[in-house]
Amino acid sequence: MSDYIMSQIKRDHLLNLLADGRRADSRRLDEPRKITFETGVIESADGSCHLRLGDTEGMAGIKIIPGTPYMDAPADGVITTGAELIPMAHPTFESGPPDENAIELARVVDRGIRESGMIDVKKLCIKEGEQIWMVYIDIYALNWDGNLFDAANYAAVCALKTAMVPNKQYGFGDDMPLPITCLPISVTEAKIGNDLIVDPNFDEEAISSARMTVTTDDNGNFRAMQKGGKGSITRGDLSLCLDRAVEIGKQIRTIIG
Amino acid sequence: MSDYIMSQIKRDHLLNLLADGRRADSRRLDEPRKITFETGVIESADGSCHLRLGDTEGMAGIKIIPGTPYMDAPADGVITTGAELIPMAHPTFESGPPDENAIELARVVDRGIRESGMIDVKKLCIKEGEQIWMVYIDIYALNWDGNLFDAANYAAVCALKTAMVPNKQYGFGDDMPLPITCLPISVTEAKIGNDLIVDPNFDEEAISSARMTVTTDDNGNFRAMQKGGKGSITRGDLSLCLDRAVEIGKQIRTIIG
Amino acid sequence: MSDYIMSQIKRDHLLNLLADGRRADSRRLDEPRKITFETGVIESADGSCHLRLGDTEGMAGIKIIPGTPYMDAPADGVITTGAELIPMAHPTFESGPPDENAIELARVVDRGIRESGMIDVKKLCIKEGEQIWMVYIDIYALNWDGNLFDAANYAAVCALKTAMVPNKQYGFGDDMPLPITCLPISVTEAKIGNDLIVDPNFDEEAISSARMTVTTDDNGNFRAMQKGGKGSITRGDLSLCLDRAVEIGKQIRTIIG
Amino acid sequence: MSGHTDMTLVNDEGIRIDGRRCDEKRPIKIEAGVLKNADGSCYLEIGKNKVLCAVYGPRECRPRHLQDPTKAIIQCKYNMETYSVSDRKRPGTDRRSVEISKLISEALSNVVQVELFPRASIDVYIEILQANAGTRCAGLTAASVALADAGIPMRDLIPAIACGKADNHVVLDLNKEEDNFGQADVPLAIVPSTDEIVLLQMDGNMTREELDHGLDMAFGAAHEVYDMQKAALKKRYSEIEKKEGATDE
Amino acid sequence: MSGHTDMTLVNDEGIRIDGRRCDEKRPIKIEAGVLKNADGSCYLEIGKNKVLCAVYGPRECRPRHLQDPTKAIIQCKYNMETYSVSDRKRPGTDRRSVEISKLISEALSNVVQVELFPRASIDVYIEILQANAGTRCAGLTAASVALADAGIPMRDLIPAIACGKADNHVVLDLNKEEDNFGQADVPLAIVPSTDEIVLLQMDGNMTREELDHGLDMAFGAAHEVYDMQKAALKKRYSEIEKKEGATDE
Amino acid sequence: MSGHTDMTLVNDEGIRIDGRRCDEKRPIKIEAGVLKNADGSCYLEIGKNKVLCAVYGPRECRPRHLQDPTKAIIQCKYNMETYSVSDRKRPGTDRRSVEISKLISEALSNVVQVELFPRASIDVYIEILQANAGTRCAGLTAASVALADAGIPMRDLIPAIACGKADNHVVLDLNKEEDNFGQADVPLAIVPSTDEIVLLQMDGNMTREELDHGLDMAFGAAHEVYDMQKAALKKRYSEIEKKEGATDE
Repeated sequence: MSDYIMSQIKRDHLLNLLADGRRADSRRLDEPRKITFETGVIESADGSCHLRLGDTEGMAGIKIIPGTPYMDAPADGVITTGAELIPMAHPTFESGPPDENAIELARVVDRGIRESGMIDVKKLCIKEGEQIWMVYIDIYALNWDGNLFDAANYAAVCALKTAMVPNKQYGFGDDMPLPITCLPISVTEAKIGNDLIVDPNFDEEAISSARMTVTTDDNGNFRAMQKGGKGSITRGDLSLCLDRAVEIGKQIRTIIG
Repeated sequence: MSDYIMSQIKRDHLLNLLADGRRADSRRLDEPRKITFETGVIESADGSCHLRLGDTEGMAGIKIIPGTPYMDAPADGVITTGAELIPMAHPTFESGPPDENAIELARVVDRGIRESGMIDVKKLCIKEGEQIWMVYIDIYALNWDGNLFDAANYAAVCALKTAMVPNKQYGFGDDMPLPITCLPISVTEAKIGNDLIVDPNFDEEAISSARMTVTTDDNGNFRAMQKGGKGSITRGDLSLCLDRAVEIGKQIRTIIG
Repeated sequence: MSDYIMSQIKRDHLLNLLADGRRADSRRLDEPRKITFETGVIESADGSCHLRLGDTEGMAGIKIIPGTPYMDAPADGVITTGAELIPMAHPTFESGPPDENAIELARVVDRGIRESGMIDVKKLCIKEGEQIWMVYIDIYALNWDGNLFDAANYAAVCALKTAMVPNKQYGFGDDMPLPITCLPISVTEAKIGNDLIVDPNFDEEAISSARMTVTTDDNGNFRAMQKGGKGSITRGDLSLCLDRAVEIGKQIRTIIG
Repeated sequence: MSGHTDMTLVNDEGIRIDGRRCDEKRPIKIEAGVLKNADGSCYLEIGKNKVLCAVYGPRECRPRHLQDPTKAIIQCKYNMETYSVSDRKRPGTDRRSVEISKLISEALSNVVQVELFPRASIDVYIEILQANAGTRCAGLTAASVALADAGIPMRDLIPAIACGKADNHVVLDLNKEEDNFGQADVPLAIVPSTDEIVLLQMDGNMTREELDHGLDMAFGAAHEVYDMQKAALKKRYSEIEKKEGATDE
Repeated sequence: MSGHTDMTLVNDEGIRIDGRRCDEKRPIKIEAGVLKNADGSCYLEIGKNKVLCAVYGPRECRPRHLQDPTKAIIQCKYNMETYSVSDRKRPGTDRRSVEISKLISEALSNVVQVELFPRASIDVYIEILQANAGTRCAGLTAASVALADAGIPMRDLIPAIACGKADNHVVLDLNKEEDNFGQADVPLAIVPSTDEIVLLQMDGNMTREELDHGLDMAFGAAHEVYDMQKAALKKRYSEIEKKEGATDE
Repeated sequence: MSGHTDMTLVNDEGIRIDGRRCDEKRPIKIEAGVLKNADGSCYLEIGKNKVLCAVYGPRECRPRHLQDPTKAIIQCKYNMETYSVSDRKRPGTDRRSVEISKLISEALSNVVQVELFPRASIDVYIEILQANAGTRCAGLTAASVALADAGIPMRDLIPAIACGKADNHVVLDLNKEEDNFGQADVPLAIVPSTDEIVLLQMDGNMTREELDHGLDMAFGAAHEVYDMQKAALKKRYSEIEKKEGATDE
């Protein structure tokens, strides 16, 4: 039986379930998959987290290194976020420099962290105008079963939350935790037909028309959003996404917080 | 009717006209197309010019930025010229880093400007051995209807002529005009059969065997030349090109000077 | 006659010869080809050697330039080795950045030179923590007839042996020879069937299953090794390679030393 | 989006640095059909932004492995010219422009009738000549005009405009100072006939009320931009008719 | 491999910095079948090294010009994650990883029955999560387990381990300090059933006696690693059986 | 081409730094057939320039989209070795070498009978071993000898040489000091049988009289270089004949 026919059958099956308000893995429409994670798994990193969101699996590692500040912010630390969709994680991922999907992923995670003020960059000054801490967040997809946006966000947040600034290594005194002010949590939904489902897996993403990611802070304020995909969402869809992002964000925060 | 037959018919038509000393747009063989231009169109640039040479259209923008001098010329400003044949300008242009055509274009324009001494680089010193002004000339083809060499030269010259050194932005006092000593003007001819025609358009370039660009200064001295194309020119052809470059250069200088 | 049939015939011929302990160019199994070389051929280089190993031909050039030391070795000179398999040298070589074969070649030559301590990097300090000499070894294959590993090693060693540190050019006093402590000499063998042959030419390499390069110093100690190719060697094979590397290394050293 | 500055972005009278009220967009100028070679083109100014867009296609899709046997693909390249920003931008693609190109391609896929041109590519080139906050909205607004100018079948145009927050005021269509030192930026693009959202991003800090208020303003403004898009196309068509009429005589 | 340090790498009792004897390898942990999508996978720790390997294939070989009409090609990508080393590694391929990828591909070609899959590619991805000397041996050891886990026909597994020299002692399985400041490093990989050598490198300074002694230790240790590879696969197969048994009920 | 220096480039007797008169070219050495694998090759010295050129082809043109169904294309790669100049040159292609490669390819297209080999590529590799002003002329001069050595049908050879201006004297064949500190450089390449110009560039400052004078000298010198090209090929052919004769015995 051809791949094409297989995918049509799977598609019809999922759509039939959704018509009854059900999902193939028996989740509710607004129910994320199980999150399991372990921090501090990489000793050579200043912070790290290995995270599973259902069968989606990724690793985030933090490196904190002295560097030169930007001219227009001489006392602020610098955050850099990278994401790699390495070919290990899925048969369709290819070797080489990050493609547009990896770049979008990294930039959405970056904005959530940066715009929420999660890291207090003012406290990452070593010597004003001369030396600041550069925080590198590197995320690797290890197994892709949908919704890398949330998996990457959670892994990065957990890695940062447990990261230590390596003062000692550079002779600046004792190590200290990275100055964290809040936990930005993203909630991603997929639009399939007229439904919005939280935390889509690979099969669900494959038949969805649009993706909506909303990142909130500890107060339930909105810090970052990104609509993706070749389809559209309505203003009503957006409203639902905003509501759910606040509510589910709170749940996630109790898990990884 | 196939593209190939169309192009053969067009070719024969143009060759027939030339046999009578005429061109498809009724220009004389030594007559450039109409030049229209506007300078100062880009406020974010330190100098700019939007220029049309017939239907060939381009933009030149100048950025002047403090930088470090070269070791062997510690008091001289630095000139850098780039040209991009962006896919907007013609269906055959492709995205990506400059190809050999864009590189040749940039280098020929650059040599005209550099070798004529148009910009007095000695006056672009901020602090000898430490800081000088770097003049970036960036040229974008917006619509290609032949003879980008001259269009790019004229646009760059007009943009430079009206550029201001941004002293104020960097706390060095008042802005001043870029120190200009002369206007290097290139005149490009195409060889078709045994004829040389000035300022070839796209159709004329397509059937030409060689290209000859000659750049003169205000005194009618020769400052840069470049023969291009897979064909040859005779010494007599060259002589005609040199004569015309002086004469037409003068005309152009009255238009853009 | 097709290339494939030709190569099968050549293959059978070589295997038949080897069965009798002979080679197509009548060398013994442990006999390297004739080495001829000329040093100091490139005046613009600080050291150079044009070398032929049979019909394999290459050029090594040395550039010695002041640079900044690594943080963890503030008084040590720095060695950098590059190799280019330029398309001039063989119809199968392609333009572009070094591929995996060129990279392996450069790294094996580099390890022989670096790990033998051939260059006393401690004597390449200009001012501790600030400025040291950087020694660039660049090797170009000009004609490939097999065994580039040894040809590159010999050319690099000869170029280094005759290189001068250009003190005068930088105002540091008189030029001095590069501080050389020993001559690391590699001997490469190819495994064909159950035989090991020294210094394989192109045809021999083409039918070999594995390659073994062993580099010794003046004392006959082992300083670098590299097994290559998709086949294997036995511990007995290795023993023979080690013996021969010492013995033939001595012979080579009398030729180029 | 630092949120910190000594500058007063919105004064006590609710007037912004450039003299606008909070719900006022910048002056907009749209011209269709400005380039000779391109199949369709558009020049657009909004405030100090200057954007040029060219469309080629439907044409053969290369490289071939990108072809979709069921429909055309839309390939957008958003590019900033080196002199379009205060510091010289290095030529070539960066991560930001890759992301914007992807989002604009996806947004346009909502309205272009791609199913009419299997295996083809529709190529959209956006050049930012001068940037002053809001270039992705400006580029997308220009792109749908250029597509229409190219005669490519579309079910609607796409107007785009941002809302955001500065000095604790919800504002429409952020300028450069508000983008640099304000508190939130929310680019939005819609399909006016259905009010579907086809591009939406946000960064900064907004409450639900602020966001709803901002989006209300942006939806309204997008419909105004839509009218200007249609006017530009109408002007273009009447010019073409005039020319063709003239040729007939 | 500087050979110079004030550190005592091996003390008077013949005990190394990490408490090991000279002929002792670091603790090893091997787990097969750890990734869902990959056709085969393996997680391996040796000392502080942490390595993940995934295998995809046999599958279509792209780009096509790399296809071999007579057999499968093995394409290995060895990659260090940015945070796997003390200084942050720049993302992307460097010369060292190109060389290691080539050597591991060649070594694996000795045991995989590539002639069964003409024109195909067997892709081996090795990610170094944490590096502490010996990652190429760790990666190759994990790779042959992952290949077996993928069900790819092989004539044997390949265990790999290094010997070397530090403080004038011949030592087995160098740690990071010994790799940085020791006198020699000799990574070795063998086919245990025949004791063929499929990967061998050396840098440093060793006499013939030292080298022979080191290789004796490394051959012995490789056979021990081999037993652990087989145990990991046995555990994996029994888990699969258990699952399938459970499904049958 | 700074035009400014304290150095005296041409003294009162009209003698140049390297002892030449103004109308004198540097010593030239040309040797054909120096490389074994290449289909044709040439080694050339002019003054302190040392240039090696190899030709492969006509052979299959790759990548295929570059093929011309009506004729062969000539692909030239001009490359400076890292140690060929006083500062170490970074390996790899730069803008200057791209331009020179293009101009040499175009010049050679004038004389090679490309129409005999549709779809093929004729590949010309020029390596600058040592550079001392005039490498593009040296490379092109060597290239046409290497093409002839490869037996590729040509309607003529191409000799190339520069004229220019230094210390207000019109000079032939500029050396490095004259190139760096002189007033003009005019590389020229011609087809001797017809005196057609196939490569011509100029930068600096020359009047019409100076330029005409310089070109007169360069045309004359090019014909002398042409004789040396022919002599090198004659020598090569006689060597081949000798060898073949020897084999016949």
